[in-house]
Amino acid sequence: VEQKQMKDFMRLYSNLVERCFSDCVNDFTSSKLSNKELSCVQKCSEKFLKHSERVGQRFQEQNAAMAQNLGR
Amino acid sequence: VEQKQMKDFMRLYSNLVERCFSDCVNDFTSSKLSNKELSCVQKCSEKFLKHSERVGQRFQEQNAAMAQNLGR
Amino acid sequence: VEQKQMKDFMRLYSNLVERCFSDCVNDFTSSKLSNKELSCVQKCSEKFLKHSERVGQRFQEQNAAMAQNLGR
Amino acid sequence: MSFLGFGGGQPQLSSTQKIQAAEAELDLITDMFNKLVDNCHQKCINKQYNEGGLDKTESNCLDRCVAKYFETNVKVGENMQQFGQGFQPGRQ
Amino acid sequence: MSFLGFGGGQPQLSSTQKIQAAEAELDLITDMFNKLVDNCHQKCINKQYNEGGLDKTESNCLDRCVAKYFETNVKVGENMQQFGQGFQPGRQ
Amino acid sequence: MSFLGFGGGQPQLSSTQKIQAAEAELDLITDMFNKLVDNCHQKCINKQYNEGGLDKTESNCLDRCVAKYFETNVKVGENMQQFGQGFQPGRQ
Repeated sequence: VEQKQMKDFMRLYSNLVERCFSDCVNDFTSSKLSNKELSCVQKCSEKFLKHSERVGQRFQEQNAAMAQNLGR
Repeated sequence: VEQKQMKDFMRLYSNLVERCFSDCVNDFTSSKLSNKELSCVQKCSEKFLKHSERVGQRFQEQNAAMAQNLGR
Repeated sequence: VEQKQMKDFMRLYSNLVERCFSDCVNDFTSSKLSNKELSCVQKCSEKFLKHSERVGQRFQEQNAAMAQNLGR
Repeated sequence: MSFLGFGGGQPQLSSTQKIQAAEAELDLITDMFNKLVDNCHQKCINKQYNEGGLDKTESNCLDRCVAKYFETNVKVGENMQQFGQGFQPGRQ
Repeated sequence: MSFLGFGGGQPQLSSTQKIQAAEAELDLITDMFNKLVDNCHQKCINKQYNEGGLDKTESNCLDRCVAKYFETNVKVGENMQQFGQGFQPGRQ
Repeated sequence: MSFLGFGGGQPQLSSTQKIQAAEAELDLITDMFNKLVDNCHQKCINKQYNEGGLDKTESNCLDRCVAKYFETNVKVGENMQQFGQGFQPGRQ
């Protein structure tokens, strides 16, 4: 289970990098992130973590409600 | 092999939910599916299953033809 | 490790087929690839391999530089 | 461990089979959760990233998105049972 | 078990290696099938979902889509053999 | 084996745990490499495929794309450490 958590964390991390790179970085005339890109990456990753957290909470609630409906 | 079939089935199921949700559900002013969305989800899932079945048949035919060409 | 290389190779292969099919094949009035599609598939796969090679080289350089910065 | 209501008709599984079924179900739940995160991000999150927090519109959208994803999940399961009796996706 | 024509130049694999190669090939076929389903859905299926069945246009498109996917698969394999002698994708 | 700078605060792992951590890290690197290939292809490669080689614009774009991906990777790691103390993505 601990190993699974590790894997889940790494998957979250890797998805986060991909998403924020994809959404924020579009100028390839330089090999350094611009200030605008840096700021975007920072907000994007903060928002994505809050997003995952909220979706996770709702997911657990729905899952619990569904389990109760099934009468277990 | 049985376990593999189980996994394949679950992957099909999960892909089906994702596809039909993505294609049919776009109104988030309510937390219940509208009648229009429900109807779309139903047709989408029926169509996706028929789609997978047909692609699977053709896949097997092509696979068999290719095996024959390779002379085995 | 050998098995991992095999898997990596197969993943590369499968991604390559998907990408070049997706980018090059869009006419389904025939069941044979047209000359234009064939030429596109060929250039697409050549370009993708060169692309992967270059990205791989830069990846290793960056990885090595990062390792050095971490002082190991 | 009966997230999808599976398992009801399988009274005599060995314990190894039960563990495998539970593992398969956990994988499915993880897979579904990851797809949920992706889909609701795509449908609800403003990609301008002017701020790092979730605003009211985004938060409400996310809550409804999760609820609708679950409802879709249930509906698809019902459709598959009706439609898919003996269905084979055609894999080898 | 020679879906892609591999294996011809490897006369002396141990049985463990043969099983691993067969498993890797089965994974590849599964992966390819799933990508085929996705790609042909994207190229052939009308996303309006006015009906649950496949119409004539969709069915014909799917048959040709599968055929062209296989042909692409063969061509890419040939190109990789020609081009990629000794090619390394640069992974660690 | 400390690609992301992890591991510094874990002085007493058993050797089994070390191997598992190393495997998890290798999987992450492979995953990241594959995403890098996809993302930079999407951002830099001309999809007309008029020629099989990489032209100057594409090559330069790829080099910068990899550099910026690494920098993004480092920044996200820093943000996660600052922001995410005790953060749980909410999975079961």
